[in-house]
Amino acid sequence: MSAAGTSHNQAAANAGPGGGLSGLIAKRPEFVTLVLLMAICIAVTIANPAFLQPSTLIDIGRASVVTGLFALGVFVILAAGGIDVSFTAIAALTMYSITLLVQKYAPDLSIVVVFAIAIAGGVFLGVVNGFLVYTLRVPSLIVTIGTQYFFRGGLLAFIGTTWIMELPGEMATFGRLSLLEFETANGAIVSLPVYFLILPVVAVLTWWIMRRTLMGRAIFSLGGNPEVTARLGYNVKIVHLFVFGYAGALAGLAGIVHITANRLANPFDLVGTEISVIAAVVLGGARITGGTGSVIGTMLGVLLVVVVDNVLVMVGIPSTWQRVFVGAFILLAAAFFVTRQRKFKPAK
Amino acid sequence: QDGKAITTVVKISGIPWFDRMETGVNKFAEQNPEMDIRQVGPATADSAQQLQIVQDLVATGVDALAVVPMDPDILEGILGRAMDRGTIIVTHEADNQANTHADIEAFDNADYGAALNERLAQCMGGEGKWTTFVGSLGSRTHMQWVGAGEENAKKYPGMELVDPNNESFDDANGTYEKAKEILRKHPDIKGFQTSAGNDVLGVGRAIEEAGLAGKVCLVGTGLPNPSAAYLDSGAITAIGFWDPQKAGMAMNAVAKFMLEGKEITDGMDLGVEGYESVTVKPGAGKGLLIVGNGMVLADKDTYKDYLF
Amino acid sequence: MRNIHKRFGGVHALRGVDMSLQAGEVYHLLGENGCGKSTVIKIMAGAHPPSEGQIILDGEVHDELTPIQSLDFGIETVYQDLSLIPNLTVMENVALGEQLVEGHGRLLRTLDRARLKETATKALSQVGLNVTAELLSTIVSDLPLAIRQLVAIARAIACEARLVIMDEPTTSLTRREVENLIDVVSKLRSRNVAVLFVTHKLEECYRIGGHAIVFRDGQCVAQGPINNYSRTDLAELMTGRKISEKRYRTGAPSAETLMVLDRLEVPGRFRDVSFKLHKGEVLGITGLSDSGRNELALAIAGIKPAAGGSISVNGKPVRIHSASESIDAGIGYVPEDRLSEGLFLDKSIYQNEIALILRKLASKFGILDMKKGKEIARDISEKMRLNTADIELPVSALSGGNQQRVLIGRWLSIDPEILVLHGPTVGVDVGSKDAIYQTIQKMAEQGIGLVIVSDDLPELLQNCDRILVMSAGEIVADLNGAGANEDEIYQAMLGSVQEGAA
Amino acid sequence: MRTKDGHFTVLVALIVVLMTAGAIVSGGNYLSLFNLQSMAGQVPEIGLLAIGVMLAMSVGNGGIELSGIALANLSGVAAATLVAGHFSASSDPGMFSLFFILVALAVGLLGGLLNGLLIAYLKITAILCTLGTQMFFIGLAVVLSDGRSVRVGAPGPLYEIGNGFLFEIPISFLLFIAVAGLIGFVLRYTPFGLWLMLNGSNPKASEYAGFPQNKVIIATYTVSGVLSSLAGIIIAARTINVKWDYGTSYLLVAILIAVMAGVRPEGGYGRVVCVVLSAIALQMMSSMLNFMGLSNFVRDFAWGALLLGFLAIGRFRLTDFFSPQFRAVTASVQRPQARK
Ligand SMILES: Nc1ncnc2c1ncn2[C@@H]1O[C@H](COP(=O)(O)OP(=O)(O)OP(=O)(O)O)[C@@H](O)[C@H]1O
Ligand SMILES: Nc1ncnc2c1ncn2[C@@H]1O[C@H](COP(=O)(O)OP(=O)(O)OP(=O)(O)O)[C@@H](O)[C@H]1O
Ligand SMILES: [Mg+2]
Ligand SMILES: [Mg+2]
Repeated sequence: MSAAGTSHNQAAANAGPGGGLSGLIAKRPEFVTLVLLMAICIAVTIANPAFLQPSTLIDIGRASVVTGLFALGVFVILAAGGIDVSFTAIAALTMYSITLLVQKYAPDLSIVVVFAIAIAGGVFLGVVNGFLVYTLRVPSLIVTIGTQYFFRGGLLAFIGTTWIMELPGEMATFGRLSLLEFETANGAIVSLPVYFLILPVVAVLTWWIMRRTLMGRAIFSLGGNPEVTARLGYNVKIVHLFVFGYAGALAGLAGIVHITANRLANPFDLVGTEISVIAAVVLGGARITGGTGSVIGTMLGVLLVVVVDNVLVMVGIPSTWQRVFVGAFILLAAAFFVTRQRKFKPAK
Repeated sequence: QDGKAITTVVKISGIPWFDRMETGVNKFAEQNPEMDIRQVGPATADSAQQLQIVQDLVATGVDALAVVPMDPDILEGILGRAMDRGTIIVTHEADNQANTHADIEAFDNADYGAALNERLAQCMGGEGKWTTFVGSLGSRTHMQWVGAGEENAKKYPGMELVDPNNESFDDANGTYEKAKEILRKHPDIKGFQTSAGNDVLGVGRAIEEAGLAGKVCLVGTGLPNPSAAYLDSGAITAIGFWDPQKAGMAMNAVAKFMLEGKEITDGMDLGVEGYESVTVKPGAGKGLLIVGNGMVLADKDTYKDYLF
Repeated sequence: MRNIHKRFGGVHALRGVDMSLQAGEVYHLLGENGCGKSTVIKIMAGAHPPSEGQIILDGEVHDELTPIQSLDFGIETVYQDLSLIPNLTVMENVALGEQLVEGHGRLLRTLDRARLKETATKALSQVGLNVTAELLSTIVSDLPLAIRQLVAIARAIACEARLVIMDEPTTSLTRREVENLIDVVSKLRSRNVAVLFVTHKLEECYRIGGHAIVFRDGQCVAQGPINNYSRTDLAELMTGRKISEKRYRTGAPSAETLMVLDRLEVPGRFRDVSFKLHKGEVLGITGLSDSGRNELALAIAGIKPAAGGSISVNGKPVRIHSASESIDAGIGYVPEDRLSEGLFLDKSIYQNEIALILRKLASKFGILDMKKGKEIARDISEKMRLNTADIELPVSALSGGNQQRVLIGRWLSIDPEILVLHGPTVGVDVGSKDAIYQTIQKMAEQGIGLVIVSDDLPELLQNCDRILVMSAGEIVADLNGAGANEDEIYQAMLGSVQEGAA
Repeated sequence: MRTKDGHFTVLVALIVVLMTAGAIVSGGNYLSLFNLQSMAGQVPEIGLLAIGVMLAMSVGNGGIELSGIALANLSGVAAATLVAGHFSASSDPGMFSLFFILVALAVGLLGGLLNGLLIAYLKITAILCTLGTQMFFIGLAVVLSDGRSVRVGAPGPLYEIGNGFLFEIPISFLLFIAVAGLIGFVLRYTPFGLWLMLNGSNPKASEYAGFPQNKVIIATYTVSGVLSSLAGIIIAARTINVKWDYGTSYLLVAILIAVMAGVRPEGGYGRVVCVVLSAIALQMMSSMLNFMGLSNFVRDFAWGALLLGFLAIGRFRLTDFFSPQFRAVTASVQRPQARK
């Protein structure tokens, strides 16, 4: 087993028991993710040195944006003890209806305003989620399965199914604005698009909210023990609305990034990728039961998933075998993760 | 045939290809106002859902079904039972379908694959690395096309096929990522032959963004409208297709003939463009295989003749 | 508080409570389990709205309070379950509330981290903890229970409180920590802060002094300086009947040895623990909370198996590496925390009672003999004198005392030779205690060997033949239950701590 | 437990309403024998998967089963490719069918076992584990079949399972009911069943009570795997072919069915009867929408609305209506937090 297998062994070797290190891993599970990530990169480089070129880095960065935005939203919800599978539907619904509206009524709308509307739309749908989760008091997984069907079914049944090939005005050009550009030996141009910047900005914002505001503490607190959180005077309803609203906002944002990058608005897109986003967050060290996780870990988890997705051809795995490898990778990574975590956590 | 009902079941509803087919179905309905003609399809590309729809339709007692199967094999059982019940079954893109009265193909699949490849070879100057994309490994026609393409490429010893049969799942974004990866792995790649309708869009975007439009050749199945921008920029060399509108009409026309008890004969005119003189052969089962002449290859200069 | 009523569905928990609290005074809220003490507290803290009645704060009349209003006014609460956030740090648990209240509950504001640290440090040192950077950044779930309780108290006094409410704050504190707490209380008092205690430990109330408020059945039945009431008076007021403070243990153990522990060890927790348990003996084990007594109990129960040493039952060595091996060896274990470790709350009494004997109830085809199971469950319910005969009722519908009886009753189903009871009456009122003690004695008479792990010294003295005192992971004293007294035990518990430290 | 009979009643009522509405909408065609048979023939595969989901949810520990349909397809594909090499479906239908079924069940058993082992011993969260095995199973099926659909053919006995009738009832449906009954029986009348539910209700208490927790979890996922392979066999028999990507939409639908059946997602409660009824109701609704010629997108929309509606009903009125006393008690009882 090439990619997954080696990474496992190597990571195990790197993270071998050692006084200071074990403490670090117990406290910062994202360290494991980092080790895994590096191990994979090393293994792939050995298998195919062509991996080591600046364009790889840029492509991976570019491919991480949408997943990364989703993942940050999921991370916030996971931290609060919930889970969300409707964010892709929110993204699809907002991006498509906004494109329709812009195309029809304001084709020259500035991209900044488009983003603002998308975020507002995402917040609205997210708040619907949050409201339902709070008032129905059922696990958010179930509620969001329901809203996923609801939002996506509504989109396709009542709003439209046709692709929009010609994005209006700035939406069309924004995706092509590049931050830096260079030419490779064979004359191909590699460019880092401007929309890439959105991810680090949002990541820092999320980090700030989670670590530096009272809301952030309330979110973790809710994930740790909801009843107590309510009793201590935190407005649990607001926290619910906030986390789902925030995830919705990021989903709306991701939706627009997705279409401007893709240069077409396809209402069928995105839905179906939610589980791998959740996997990325969990591989980044957040427990699915809530109350833990970090922004750094989430970003590393996203990179891990994106890298694995992007090196299969590089390593030369035939397409028939690719799913076996991804599946085995998830299992090995998860197993590795759990055993590491357990080993370094002193028995309580 | 007063009030007879023909329902067309497509692979998935809402996508441009089958929306275009629906225009054909609607046109046919206009031409035959006395009949109950409509088109339905599953919400996701899932053969189980299509199976369920067909099953329910058979139960409603529809007179004829025109089906574009996701997976012909999966539908064999229910189509067989429908035929037992006296329902007329016409299929499309399923030349291996046993339980059908007639399968209609726009063209011969091998010819089509070879034609795409020939166009690619011509662009590549018969030389260099090339690769192929299919919607999924299970898609029979796609595999036939790339198979015929490979066969055709043997004529050019300078052409080297690398990492073949990449699965695109008809998802432009995923195809884009994959194409980027291939461009990175094989910086000297010269050609792409693609199969699913969205593949040209994903690969075309990757080529264009890399500034390789016109330097790397891309020939594949695609629709004129969505591909227009890339054809203009040179990122797509040429697209091949058949008009689903015509295919939809042809299916309904055959179904109507059969409901009327008319026989379909070799060289017959179905009254639909591209199907004026169809070849009729025995099919995979007891039914007929009807092959039209609907292949279209279009490039930068010609695509404007087929805007849909 | 004026004429407060509270109804939960069909339960009328409070039936017209009137009480008033003055600044700078200490109050003890006393009463049986389920008489409404916690409910009153929750109403004051704004966790529940009252169904009827008014709350008057500084002359201002409220129909109900929100948590923020209550905190704003300066009412701070240490809840029975501590109400700490398990995944946040000690510092955050202690000091976040201050900033929350300051913003009147507004969450969208940045943290003042310097203040956070300052406040936490101050409050934690007040409750007698040695404040280090490490303690401040420790996640609460990694702390032992006793320290968590102190942290919870620190949280309550971190803000400028005017009324501090403590709902059974000493259940897991040892004597030394209790002394400290009493200190804290007098400091609070000197700052003109009112303190409201809820506790079942009368002896502490007397030591602290102040006023007693006695509840029975959701009503306030007495109010006045605590020293005006004797223990028997209070018990009578609470239960409405007479309870004597007799020694329950009357029988004597048989000479037959039942279980032998030989040099049992869990590294870092306890070592070299050896003792014998006779048939029909009631053996008490006590010690400070970090003395290793809890781990010893868990090791015997197979939940955190011992790493060294051996256990033998009836002369035969047994291997105990899991709870089921312990059960197979005839050892039962009633855990300390009945809700989270013992009961299947949403399941019926029947299913709870037969949980241990499912394998035995199965025929050779693997099918359960439901009739027999129900018989057994009914039998147990009767023996344990549950207040309902309906064994299909979910356990969550039972009162606390009855739940505890279900849990203890479960062990009757396997006819255990040895029963380890971990804190059998934690948070149980005088009335229920009485019932549980009688059950313990009855079991001893039947020849069962009982081990009671507890820090309730009167409980041990009333029930045990022998009392082992643990300290720093070792048994430091083996006292005769009939002859020993509390002071002697404390000496043993603390004396060797100093030795160990030296 | 009698206490939750509310769900049962609601589901039965829903089915009756659907029957009536269907009859009205279709002018009787909906209640024709052919359609009833056709609907009954469609329920088993998804119903079996939903029971698998129910078991995984009920055992607790964040249990969920996402690999069900992947495993179903894998068992079909594996059986078809392996058995076809040894027996011919047309000339030796009996042996072919027998070995097909055996191989498929074995694959399901192994796949379920793999899930169980990973979850019980390696302590991988169920959602992550079954996601990984889902990909892995799909991958294996693709490798085995080269991504193509594999023809099983119509060997007599197997064909009968998928398409035959007994007393005018599809055999697959009877099989489904029998299996559901068996599972229901096991859950109620065997130690395993009680262990499973009690473990879901409070895992910590289960540990303290000495339950063979790991074995119960492994057995649960194994049973769930076997149910998947049964679904795979029925799919193969009904469609005469197997393919790795059949029924991708079943993943969420199975969860939808379980939730509509009142299975508690945190574990500890679920009734097989309700899952069966819920699967039937969903099938009827979906067929009715097809009868009405509504787009399938409307159906997805309706399902979302339905699920949310069910949750709202459960929360606000109906269960109160059916057993007011129980609600009053439970609404306020907090489930114990497993102490970390
Ligand atoms: N959330 C609730 N829902 C329904 N009934 C409740 C609820 N909380 C408490 N009760 C009931 O109200 C009564 C008073 O309970 P409370 O918790 O105040 O008792 P307590 O005096 O604090 O007992 P303990 O000494 O056991 O802590 C009891 O009958 C209890 O069962
Ligand atoms: N959380 C709760 N929610 C609803 N009802 C409850 C709850 N807890 C208890 N009850 C109901 O309130 C009744 C009285 O409970 P309470 O705790 O007051 O009993 P008790 O008289 O203190 O008995 P015990 O001495 O056994 O604790 C119970 O029998 C039960 O029906
Ligand atoms: Mg209380
Ligand atoms: Mg009580």
